[in-house]
Amino acid sequence: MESEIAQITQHTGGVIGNAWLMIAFPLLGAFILLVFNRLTDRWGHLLGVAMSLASFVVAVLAFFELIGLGEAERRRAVHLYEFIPNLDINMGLLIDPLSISFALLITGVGSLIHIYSIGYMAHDEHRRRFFAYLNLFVAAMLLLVLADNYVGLFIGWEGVGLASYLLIGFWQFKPSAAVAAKKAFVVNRVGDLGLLVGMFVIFTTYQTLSFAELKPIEVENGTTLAIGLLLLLGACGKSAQLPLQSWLLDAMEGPTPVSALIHAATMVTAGVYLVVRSGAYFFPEGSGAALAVAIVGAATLLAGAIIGCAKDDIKKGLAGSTMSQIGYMMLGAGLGPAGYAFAIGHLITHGFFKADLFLGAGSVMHGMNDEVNMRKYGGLRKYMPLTFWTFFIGYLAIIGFPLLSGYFTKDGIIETAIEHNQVLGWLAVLGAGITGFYMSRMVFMTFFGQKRWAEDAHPHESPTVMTVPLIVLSIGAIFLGGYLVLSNRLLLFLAPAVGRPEELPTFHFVSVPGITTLALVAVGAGYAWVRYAQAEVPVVQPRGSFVTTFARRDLYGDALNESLLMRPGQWLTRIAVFFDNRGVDGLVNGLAAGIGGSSGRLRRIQTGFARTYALSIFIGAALLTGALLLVGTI
Amino acid sequence: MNSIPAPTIEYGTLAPLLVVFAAAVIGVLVEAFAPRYLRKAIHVPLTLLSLLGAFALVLVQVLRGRVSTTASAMGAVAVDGPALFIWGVILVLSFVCVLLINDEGHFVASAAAVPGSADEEEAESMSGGVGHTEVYPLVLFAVGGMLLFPASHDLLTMFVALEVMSLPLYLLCGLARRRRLLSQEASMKYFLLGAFSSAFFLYGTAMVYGYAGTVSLPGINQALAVGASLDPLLMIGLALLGVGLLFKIGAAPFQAWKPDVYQGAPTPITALMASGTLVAAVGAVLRVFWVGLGNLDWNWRPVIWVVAALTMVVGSVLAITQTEIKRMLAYSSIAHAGFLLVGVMATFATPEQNAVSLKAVLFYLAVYGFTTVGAFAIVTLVRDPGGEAGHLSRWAGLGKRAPVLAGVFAFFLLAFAGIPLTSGFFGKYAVFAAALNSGTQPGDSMGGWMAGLVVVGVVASAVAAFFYVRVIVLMFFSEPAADGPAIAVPTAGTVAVIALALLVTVGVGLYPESVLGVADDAASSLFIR
Amino acid sequence: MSPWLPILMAVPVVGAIVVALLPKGSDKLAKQVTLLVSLLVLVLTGVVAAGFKPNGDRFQFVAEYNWIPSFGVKFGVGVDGVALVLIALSAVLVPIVVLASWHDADGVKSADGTVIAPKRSVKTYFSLLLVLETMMIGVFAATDIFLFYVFFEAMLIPMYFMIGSYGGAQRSYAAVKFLLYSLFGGLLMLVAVIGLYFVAGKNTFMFPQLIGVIQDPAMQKWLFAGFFIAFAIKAPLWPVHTWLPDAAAQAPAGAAVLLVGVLDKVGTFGMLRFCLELFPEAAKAFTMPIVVLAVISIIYGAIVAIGQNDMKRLIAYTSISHFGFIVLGVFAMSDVAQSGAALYMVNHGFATGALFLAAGFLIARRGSPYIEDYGGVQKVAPMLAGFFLVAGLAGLSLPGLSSFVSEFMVMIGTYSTEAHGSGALTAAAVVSAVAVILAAVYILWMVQRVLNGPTAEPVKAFKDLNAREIWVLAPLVALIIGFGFFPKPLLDVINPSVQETLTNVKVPVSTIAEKGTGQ
Amino acid sequence: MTTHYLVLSGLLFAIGAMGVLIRRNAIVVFMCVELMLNACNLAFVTFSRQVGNLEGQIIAFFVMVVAAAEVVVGLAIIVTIFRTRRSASVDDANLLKY
Repeated sequence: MESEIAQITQHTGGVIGNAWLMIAFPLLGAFILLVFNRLTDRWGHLLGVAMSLASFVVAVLAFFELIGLGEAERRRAVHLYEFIPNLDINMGLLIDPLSISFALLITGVGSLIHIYSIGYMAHDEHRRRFFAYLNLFVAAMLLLVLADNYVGLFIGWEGVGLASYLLIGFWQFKPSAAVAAKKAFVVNRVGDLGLLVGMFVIFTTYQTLSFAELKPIEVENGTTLAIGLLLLLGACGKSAQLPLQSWLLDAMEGPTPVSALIHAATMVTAGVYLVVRSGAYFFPEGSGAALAVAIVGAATLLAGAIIGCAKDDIKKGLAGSTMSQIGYMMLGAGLGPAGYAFAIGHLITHGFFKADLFLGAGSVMHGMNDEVNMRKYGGLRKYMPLTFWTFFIGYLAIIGFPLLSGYFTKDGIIETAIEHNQVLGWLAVLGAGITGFYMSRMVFMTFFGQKRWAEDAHPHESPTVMTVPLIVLSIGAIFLGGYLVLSNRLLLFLAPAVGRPEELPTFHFVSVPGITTLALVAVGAGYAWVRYAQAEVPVVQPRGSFVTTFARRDLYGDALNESLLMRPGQWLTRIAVFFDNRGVDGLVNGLAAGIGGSSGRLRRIQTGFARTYALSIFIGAALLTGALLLVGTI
Repeated sequence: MNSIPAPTIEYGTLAPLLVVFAAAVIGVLVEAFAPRYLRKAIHVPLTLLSLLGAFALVLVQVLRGRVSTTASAMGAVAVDGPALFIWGVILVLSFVCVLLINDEGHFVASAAAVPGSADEEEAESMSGGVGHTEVYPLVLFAVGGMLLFPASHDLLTMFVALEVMSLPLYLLCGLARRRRLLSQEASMKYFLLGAFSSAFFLYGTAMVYGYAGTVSLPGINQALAVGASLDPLLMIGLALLGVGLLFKIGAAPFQAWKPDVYQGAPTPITALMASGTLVAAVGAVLRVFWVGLGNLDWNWRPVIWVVAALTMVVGSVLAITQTEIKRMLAYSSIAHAGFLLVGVMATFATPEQNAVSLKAVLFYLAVYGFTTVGAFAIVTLVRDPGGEAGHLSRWAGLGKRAPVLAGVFAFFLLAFAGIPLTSGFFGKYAVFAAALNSGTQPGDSMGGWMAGLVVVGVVASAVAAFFYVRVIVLMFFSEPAADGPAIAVPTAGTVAVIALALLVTVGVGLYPESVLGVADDAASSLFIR
Repeated sequence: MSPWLPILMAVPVVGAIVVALLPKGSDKLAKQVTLLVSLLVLVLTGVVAAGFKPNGDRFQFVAEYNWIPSFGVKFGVGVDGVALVLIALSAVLVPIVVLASWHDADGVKSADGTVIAPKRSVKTYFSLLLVLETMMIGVFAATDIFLFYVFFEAMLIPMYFMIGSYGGAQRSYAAVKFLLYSLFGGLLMLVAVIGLYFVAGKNTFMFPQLIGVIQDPAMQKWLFAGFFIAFAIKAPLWPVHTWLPDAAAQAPAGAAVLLVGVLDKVGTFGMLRFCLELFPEAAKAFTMPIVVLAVISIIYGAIVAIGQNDMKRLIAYTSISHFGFIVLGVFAMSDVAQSGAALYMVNHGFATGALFLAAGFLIARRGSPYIEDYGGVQKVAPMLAGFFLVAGLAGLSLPGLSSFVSEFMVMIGTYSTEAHGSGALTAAAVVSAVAVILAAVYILWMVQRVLNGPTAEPVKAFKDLNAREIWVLAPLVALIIGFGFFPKPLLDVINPSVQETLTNVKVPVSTIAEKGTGQ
Repeated sequence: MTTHYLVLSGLLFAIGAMGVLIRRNAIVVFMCVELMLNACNLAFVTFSRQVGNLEGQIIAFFVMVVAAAEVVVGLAIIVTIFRTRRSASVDDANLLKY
């Protein structure tokens, strides 16, 4: 297979040479906002937006500088400084088509969400802190995707985890938010363990953690399979894939822009980035590791979709959908270079339409006193038309309505999957159908049907600062997919970084899977129309069948975690604490008490009678004599 | 007719001894002839000056390099390097103790009077609050005995010295002004047990004499070198001699008298016993085992191993649950006797080897003596209406009432515990090092057992640290009792005592070479054999 | 002969005497003098560090004076890279602790008026602190093993008084336990020190002259055991760790910082320098059991930490876990792991220091160390909460904060070491990596219960950090973040001395360090 | 020939020691100690004859003097304690213990 990826070459000067500015701007923003604290309350949000935009500008300039280079030279490493000399790890950036795509997405969508947040968080007294965390997130996410080695990636990886933790728990005074934040971090750490150990194995095997020094492999062996599975575990954590999916739904406790930026558009896709970035080294096409990635993706896309069907909380519904869509990306990432392009394509378009949907949901909540229960919405399209239309575009994009973004990228994944593996491919088709149902359900419950509002609800359209980002995002949701997929623009652009498939795929507007998908989506949407637009939606959640309960309870993921990990863990902790106090420390204290006790008993020998003392002298004399005689005979 | 030649006496060499004894005799005469109100005024300078003078004479011998290399007084007394070192230490310690004794109020006015009787009141009023002035000559006699004991070159002299040292102490123990019942009881116990043990010593001497035909220590050693047969007579003699000596240093299982006597005796006398007597007794042990029994080390070292280990353990463990400060210090003294025996264990074989161990023990004795006197001096200052506040619970919170005093006491305790940067640490280090050193010598019969003994010692030290630390906890980390003990305003003498003890404990702790060098010089000339 | 180290050691002790001799009622002056002296020491340390040549002789700023010729003991001082960074750690922490303890002896009252600590002698506290600083510098600077031992043991005393006189309700139990435990280990070490002297037969305790002298493997094992037990207690390693939670929980926060941040490092420092270099064969022979103990410490410490209800105890248990990493790194016998362990010693000092101090500020406000008495601090004291969080994150080795680099190096060095050729160390690295998850649980669960949630009633009266408290925490956080991204200055100093150690242990130094970047 | 004397001396010593251990009256106890000293004297004299020098005999004289001194001190102590306690039993003096 000649899917060679391009050599990484050192780069100095130019915008790319100063690409660290991309990270530096938002980092500086976060620093200023956190250190100067309340002094910046009045203009902090503006600084945050400015820094994010500055970063975006640098990304765009770097992008143009990059495409100005020859195709084989589009992987530029920028050395920053020596980090850990012992491991020969340098802090450095890798600007290549893959990372710059992410950088553009992160800074672009990120900036929009920054702008949106000005309005959304206007009434929060800690808005400045919110922007500080957002800036911190952007910086960390950029470090994640721009780092030229796994350690740098890992720092960014944990940095976004931190930002996610802080933002999920932004309203930390709500116990549920605090718990959700912690849960997200801890579950992510399970994944991090995989990434960490994966790095150990990589380093031990290749004596390097730098992308530039790793060599692409053709055939996998036991070691690369192990590395692949470990990295996949890491990816599962960050991207909320089975079995580490449970945190994402709880993460919706965070403010909605956070859900849009971190838990939809960017951070959760880091797992996909990791797999694609490592693809050439550890996930060669057709390998066991790649298959594992695809299986995880397929399983998650179904699981997420099923969960999405049963949620009444609009954000949780979207969260299930996010899981599901990332499942598609993972599926694509398990399919080699052709899949990579569609996966990244879907990732980018998803970044737009899912951010659009989330921000739309936020806009709805904004107008509905932060109500998230869709059963208390209904008929909102007339009251917030801009929100409705942008949301509707996002909806069409996600269900794969022909010619919108999702149509191109998702179909690309499905078709590539069917080429590689029939079973997984058709599961993806099924997933698309379910997507059609639950997304339609969401739209119908929210914007159509009767009003089921709470009494004090006065729905209104959101301010311009919130709607403009929605509009920009929905434009992306319409056109981006076609632009990227048709004539394989993205695939060819990415090729130097991730490799090029043996034969370029051509997009079929009419194909068996495509038609089937559309049909299933139509069926799903139709069923939703009947259930949620035509029929009356009960305000109180009906009991539902066994399947509904199964989906509502997140497929019993939390119950499983609780009974398999949490409860035994609590017991283990209790036993360990008991053992430490009574066992280890008890031994020490017991020894001390033993000496004390024997002292207390022995001192009774000192009876106070002179004759006893004389006896002890006498016996001592006898013993001494006996001992000396005995020693003499030896 | 002149078949008995006149003995030659090296007066110059023996001068320190003679000065002390002479002063003691003069003291008796003062008691007999001087009027009561003048007695103390005469005794104090006499006693102090005689001790000082004796010390000066010791110094003269050392500084002029006239340390004799042969036994003096017809082979009865050996004033060799180690003996002079021990003399110096004893003289300084007893000088310091006399300063303590000099402090008012420790001694009864009339020992013969029944406590609480009219006689006693009368005696009190007549003496004007001054106790028995006989104390001074008694102390001088005891000191004289202490000087002679480790310098004795034959067992007879040693026996006489033992008695000269002990008899005054028996009396002194009974002279406490407060808590007279306890004092008298201590005196009686000490006397009966002391006499009992010295009978053992004497019988042992007889047995050894029967085996060797002489009581001269080198003579005995020669007899052992020639014969070296393991006559039961010799073994019994050896064991009984050991009883007498080990009793004096308070080694287990002959330690029973120590806590009772230390507790009951007047504190200055306890200080004298805990410092001077111990130094003298260990000196005598060293001399007997090296000079007299050096050729028998295969036999006595295993036994002393057990005794040393037992002593360290018993002293440390029993001290833990003590509630009386002086009693606790008595047990501490037992434990320290054990540590010293570890050093004694290491003295054998080659002269070089012996010098190392001897140096260690001498050094230990010197620094331990000063710390002990300092600690007892502080004990005398913490008082209840009925006398010294002996019970430990009364010491609670002393760190708040008298931070300096408590701090100094804590420092002494840390020195006892052997914490680095105190003199006690280096003392312990010296004996442990000597023991391990001997263990690593090729000819040592004990070999690895020495390391084992050191480990026992180390564990005992750790246990012992507990009760020293417990007192610190009481003084500093507990709240003071509402009616806590008063801190007596110390007299200049007591202040001087404490200051000197502190100076030695700190000074040696920071720069041990100051004393080590002297001990090294003293030890390098070895005991005259 | 360089006078710098003796000067460095003399300055604090002179300061201590000055402070102790100040007249009554000059508490404020005592604090100011202490602060000035400790800052002076910091400046002097900076001068020394600036003059240190990473690739020069192993021991620099060497000074040797005869101390106790009779015992062959010299006052020998000198620093190698590891010692230098640890001295620097002490010099940085002391002024911070001085500031943090500014009111510790003044008598502390909580917001609701309950007396947490009564008024105690201020002068004593601060002169103890300065005495301790001298000893901390001395113990790392000593090149004479006897001198090392003297400081090793003597250090206990000021700390004992700081815990016992200025600590919490159970202070005397904790102080005595601390002292006796350490003393016991120290005395065993004393036996080994003496044994080393005689078995080596060189009439010296100077460390450089004793390297490689003991050849007999059996003797190596005995002496190694003597040293190691003392260091394991000090470090503290499972199962001789139980004194630490008590001591750290009862000590005033400042003292706890020095206890866990510096004093305990002497244990791991001693393992790295003395156990390995003096007894290489024994160290190799005992590697496996020690690695097992280290891994148990890592996991066990973390699990028990999760179950703690007292913040300071919790932090102490996290330290036990972290010390497991350091010991693992030391005995992994690879340059990466050992450099990581040495770096960890420094980083842990900053991270745990910050966490203890932040917890101390919380406790000073609430008067209770118990987690359940808090809640919602974030809302009323966001700065305090922020610092607490950052310190906690450093405790869970978040990448980008300094502890991560060292933990990563330890684990990757252990995983990749070829010194043993067996899979055991690989397994050890993987098992210890599980602590990454546990660390997140113990820190974040504490954060959740203390900082988050609805604000508890007594917490509502909390004031946010004042300027002094910010000055305490800000430098630490700056160091944590700074060394998280730029560990190189420390590693450059540490690496040569670690490589020296490995050379003396006769373990081949891997070539990674020399490999160029452009390959 | 001298063995008999030695045996006698040993017996006397043992009787004396037993007396110390079993008798309560301080005076008697003290007398038993004196008996032990005299047993020593007998041994010294016997050995003096056996080894053929005079040292043992000279020692015996010294011991007698010392014993006399001991009596003085001992009786003084015992009398004092008797005056205080109205009892010469060694078992009654039992305040200092443990």
